[in-house]
Amino acid sequence: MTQTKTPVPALRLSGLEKSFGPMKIIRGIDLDIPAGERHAVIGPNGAGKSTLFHLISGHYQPSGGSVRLHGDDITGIPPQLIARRGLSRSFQVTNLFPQLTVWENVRCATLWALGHKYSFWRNVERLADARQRTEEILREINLIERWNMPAGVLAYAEQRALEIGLAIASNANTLLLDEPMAGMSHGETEHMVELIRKVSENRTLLMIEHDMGVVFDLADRISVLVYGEVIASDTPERIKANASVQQAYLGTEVA
Amino acid sequence: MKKLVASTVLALSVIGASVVPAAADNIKIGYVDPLSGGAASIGQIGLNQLNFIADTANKNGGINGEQVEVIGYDNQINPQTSLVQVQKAIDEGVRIIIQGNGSSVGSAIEGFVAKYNRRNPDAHIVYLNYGAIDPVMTNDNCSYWHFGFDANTNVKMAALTNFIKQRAEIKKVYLINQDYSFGHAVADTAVSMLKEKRPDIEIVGNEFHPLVKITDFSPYIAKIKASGADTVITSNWGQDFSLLIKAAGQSGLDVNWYTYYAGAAGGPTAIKQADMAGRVFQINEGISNLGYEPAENTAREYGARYKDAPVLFPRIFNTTAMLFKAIEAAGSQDPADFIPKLEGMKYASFSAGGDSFMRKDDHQLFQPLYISSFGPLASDKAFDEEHTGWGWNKVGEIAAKDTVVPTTCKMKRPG
Amino acid sequence: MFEILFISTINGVLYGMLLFLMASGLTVIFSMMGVLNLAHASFYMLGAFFGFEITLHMGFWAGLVFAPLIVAGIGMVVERYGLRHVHRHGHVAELLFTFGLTFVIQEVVEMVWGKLPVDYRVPASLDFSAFTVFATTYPAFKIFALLVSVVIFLALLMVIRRTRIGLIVQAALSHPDMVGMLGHNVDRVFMLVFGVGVALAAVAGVIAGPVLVTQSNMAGLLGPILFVVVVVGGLGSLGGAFVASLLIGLVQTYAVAFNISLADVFGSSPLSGDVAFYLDDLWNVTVAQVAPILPYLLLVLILIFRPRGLMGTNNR
Amino acid sequence: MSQKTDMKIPALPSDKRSSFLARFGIWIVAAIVLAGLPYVFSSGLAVSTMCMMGTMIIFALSYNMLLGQTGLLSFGHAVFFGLGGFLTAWAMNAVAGTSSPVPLFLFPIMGGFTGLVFGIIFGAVSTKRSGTAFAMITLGIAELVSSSALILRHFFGGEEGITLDRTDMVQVLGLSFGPQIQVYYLIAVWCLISVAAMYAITCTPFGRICNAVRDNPERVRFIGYNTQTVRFMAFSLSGLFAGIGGGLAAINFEIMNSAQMGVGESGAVILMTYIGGIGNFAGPIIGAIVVTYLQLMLSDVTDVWQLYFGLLFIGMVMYAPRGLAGLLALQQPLLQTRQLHHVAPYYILALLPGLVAISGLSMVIEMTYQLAVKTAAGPAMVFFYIPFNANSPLPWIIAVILFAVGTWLFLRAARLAGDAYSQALAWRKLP
Repeated sequence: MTQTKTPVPALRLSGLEKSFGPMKIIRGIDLDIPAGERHAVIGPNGAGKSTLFHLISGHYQPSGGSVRLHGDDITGIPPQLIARRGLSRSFQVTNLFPQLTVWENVRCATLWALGHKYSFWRNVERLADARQRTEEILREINLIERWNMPAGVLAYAEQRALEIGLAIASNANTLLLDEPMAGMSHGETEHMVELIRKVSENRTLLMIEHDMGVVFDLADRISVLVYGEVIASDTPERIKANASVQQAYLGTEVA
Repeated sequence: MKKLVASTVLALSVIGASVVPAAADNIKIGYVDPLSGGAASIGQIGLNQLNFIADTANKNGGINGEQVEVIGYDNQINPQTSLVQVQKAIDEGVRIIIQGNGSSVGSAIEGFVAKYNRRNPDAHIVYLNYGAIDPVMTNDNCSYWHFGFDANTNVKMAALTNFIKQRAEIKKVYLINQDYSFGHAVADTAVSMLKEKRPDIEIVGNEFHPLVKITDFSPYIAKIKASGADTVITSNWGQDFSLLIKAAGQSGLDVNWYTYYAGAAGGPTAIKQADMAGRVFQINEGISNLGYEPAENTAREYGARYKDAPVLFPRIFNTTAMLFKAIEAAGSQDPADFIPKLEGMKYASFSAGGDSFMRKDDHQLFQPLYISSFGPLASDKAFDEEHTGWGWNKVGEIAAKDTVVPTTCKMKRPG
Repeated sequence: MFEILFISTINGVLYGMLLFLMASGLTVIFSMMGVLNLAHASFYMLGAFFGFEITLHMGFWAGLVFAPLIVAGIGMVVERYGLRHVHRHGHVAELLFTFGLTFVIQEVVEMVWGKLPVDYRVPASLDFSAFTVFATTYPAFKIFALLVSVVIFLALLMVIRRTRIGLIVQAALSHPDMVGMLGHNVDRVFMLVFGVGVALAAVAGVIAGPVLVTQSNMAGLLGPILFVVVVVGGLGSLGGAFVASLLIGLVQTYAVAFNISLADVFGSSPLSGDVAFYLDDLWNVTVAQVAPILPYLLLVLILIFRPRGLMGTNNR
Repeated sequence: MSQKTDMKIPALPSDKRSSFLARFGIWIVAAIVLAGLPYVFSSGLAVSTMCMMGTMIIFALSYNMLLGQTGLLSFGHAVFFGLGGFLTAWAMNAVAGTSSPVPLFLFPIMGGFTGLVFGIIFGAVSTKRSGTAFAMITLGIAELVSSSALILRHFFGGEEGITLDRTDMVQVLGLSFGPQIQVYYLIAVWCLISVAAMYAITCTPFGRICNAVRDNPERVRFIGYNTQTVRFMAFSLSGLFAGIGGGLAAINFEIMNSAQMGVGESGAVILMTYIGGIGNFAGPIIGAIVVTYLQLMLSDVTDVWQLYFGLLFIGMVMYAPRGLAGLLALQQPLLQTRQLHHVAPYYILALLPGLVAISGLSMVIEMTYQLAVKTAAGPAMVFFYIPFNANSPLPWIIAVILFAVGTWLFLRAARLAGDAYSQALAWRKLP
């Protein structure tokens, strides 16, 4: 995945809308994320950040507008087709395969991209590429020691790391991380920031995060989502300085 | 887990016990019928009667001086389980298998026994069928090692239509049967035999309904009523019979019912609840109130011993009596020896001593059949059914010779 | 023709309402607890037998009151010491638990009341014919069953619309997670809901017992028709179950009235040779013959084309 | 790939071919055991029973492809077993007597093919949904198929079913398949092949994705898989193996009957699979053996065996949701670290009062049964070779005491055993 700067953005949202009954949760979002950018979405609770992720990743059907991945329209197609096109995501609430081991969790996530698909004639233990990739990822997310534990019994921070592992296992070029730091202690957060920095090299990253320190540390650009609308989208410095953002969301929190 | 260990130990101990050979020359009868689950009430009655018969025989010195031993095998009314149970019986030295509930089970056993005897020329297993009445068993699928002691569907229908022939008041007949092979066999023979014997009778309906799936029979009753029928013929049994009769009672349907199984468990209760005295008839090989002294004595003795379920199946008594007679005549309890004696045997039936004979061509027993109606009993009749206070009253009798129907059996005899 | 249609409609409504009577408790339990109680018919059977036993000693009306109470007690014990324990193993375990319960209840009933049908009669006070249409009489007891069914439907609607428990039920329907936020009370509510659900089954048993056959295999013979009702209506929807009961009652009753087969419509079978020999049975089968199977066809079709059922709100 | 290996990391899985013995050892042992069994259990009944167990093992394992591996609860699995059996029977009857050179041992393929075809047809319909809705669709399909079986009398042979004669096939190697023992070996070979094939499938990418679908179907979609396709494939493949089982059953019993695809049979396979243990590949094998054995033998011991059966099943659901295999698997870490002997005495300690409690309970059950159902036989009865009178209060008091004391002691002993177990595990973790 060499990142040649092309004019086509990795992700382009145009006029994206979502309503549940009479409630408009997402009200027309236009956003371009160039390939290779680390982009953070911030906003108060209930602003529609997770809903936005669900729309992009195919979990929800948009009520209007479109989503383009590297120029291809992926609006409303099922999640597995989006995943196969190289967009991968993690979840706000830990969402793993609890009875499978850490190793199996990651390996399952590698299989499609490696072309093994629904194969029921090859021994999975003897797929050298899957084994190799799984090991790489487990070393990358620092869970290699835990490889034979069921995912359900891991510590919380380890499960969060495994979430990231599942997201990157398919070697996706576009990564959506939904609050990767949620519920973590300070020390754990630092590890996670390093991990995210590492895995987002050579990838386009879109993340939701509440921890402003993390956001300003990691993100190339930040979008502020308030009541289903992007009120600002800019570099961290400019966002900090943006008066309407300060007023609408950041208030006095920003030091 | 613990429970499992316990039951395994129990079960193992039973197998261990069965290895110990019992007295070698006992006449062992393997009774393969449902002894657990919903159908067990019927299966248990059969076992009770066999035990009663064996005890009586043993008290009188046994058969040829040998004791009769009855062993029950629970087939859960499942054909495949039945075959394993028959195998179990054979392992335990049983050579006489008695079964009577369900033609599916009966056919399975008939086929199994025939193949077993062919493949094991030294083994001679005989299957005495006292109640599976699919005509196939003594026609296309007949076997040298099988004997049918109950009148099969065709025989019963021949008798029933001979009775109907004399009843001028029957003009419009409605057929309602369960939608499976047995129900169709009954309906088909009814249509053809009525056409032959009473061409003036109009068949105003020939209905089939799925087996034990109906909760509410009122739509069917509405149809019968709309057809203007005066008589209904049905081979329904169990819940399908009870619900049908109760629905008819509730909507005030005014017809006579000719049935195969009104006398089976639950039937009398339903007829009483529907308050249909004298409207429901059944055809079978005998009822309790025929006034035949030997049968009534046996019934009384039996009823005293099994107070809770004093139901008597004359066909079981016919089966064992003919079996014992054949064993005595042959002087051997080896089926290969006594089967020739059973073939063509003449016999006075249990219910009223009427002439019966076992046809050699297909091993089908022909015996007097009785039409009886259910209702309040005359004062001299003693036997009521299911504590209803009502009982079966004879309204007609068809001699064995008037029940004979042709057979398609091409019996393959050994040797 | 009009006569048979008219009678069929009455029969269909009566049968449909009997179905609703049997299925209402099932839908209550599912809507609140998310458990499809496979042993529902077994509790219905328990209701019939307790009804029979109490009727023998204290009369039918006492049976109608006490039998459901006893069954409710049994149900609550089952919930408290069984189902709740299994809950943490997930829905499959819950389904299997109730599946196992059907065996145990059937065997216990057999041990206590035997395997033969018991003589459970319509009470004398209701043993007369209510009206006669086209020379067909309709017993008062069936009209009574219909009334009870309607009363239960209205009462349940009221409870769901107007009371706190009803609110929880509704909340559970649209936001299953929210129920957990209601705190420790949920356990007791679950127990109560299960008790009420099986008590409704018992009411159906007390009333249906005299009309149908009260026997130890009546639960098994009733078959999965109750699941068809609640699934077709929309899992957890009371109104849906009501509509589905009527629909199934009417469909089945009308179907019986027609003796039309494919052969009647399209002429003799287009097939020939061996295939025809085996498949002609299907070609010649009449609508009336398959009437009781139609609900299952309806079930499969509904789940494929309208998975949330006629009036269901979600499709878990 | 030669990183510095950390001492703390348990040896990583390798993609190298393991040694011949490691790969095939267990199968060779299984084959030897299967070959030798008839010499140990040689009675006709034992051989018949083992034949039935063999078909049930295939059936239960195929069911576990749905329930245990993919998390799909089906109430209609016997449909494939039955249809496979019927088509096998028809194929054999078509070939019988002709000079067609198809030997008997190839006919289960017909069953498997039928199962696969109907798995594909019904799977396309039912696997659109999951969870309770899926369970209900399978229930509906099962009802439809078993009802059609009664309507299509010519094909399904009505009540008596379709009979066949396995000895009518062309004979290869002088095998007539008349004697049951030859059928045993036929079933054993097919059983071994099917079990190995089903095991192999669990070790493929597809098999692992099935597990993922079971654990968290929503998540699977975000790693690129269509859950519906996974369910559909699992359903079709399990139909294939159920069909093989059905074909073998047809050959074994030489009769196929529509009861074989009814609700009862579907329920039995659920019992087998669950009691054996759905979380473990070997679970359904154990379940099929144990349940078949109990079904055939328990009815000799007690007339109310179904009650014991139901109680056993409920007990398993409540206290051992991983089944018998799960209980055995719990002992594995102890066995590995040679700690079992520390815990085993506690098991025995718990077992004894457990048995006492059970005998108390079953005494109550049997006495109730004697008084309620077997009234004809009078109150005199025999329990565990001890004759007594069920009318007198003494045996009732004894039974209740046995049950109460046994339960109380069992619960205490079980707690001790639990403590001992965790202690033994803890020792293992110490360096």
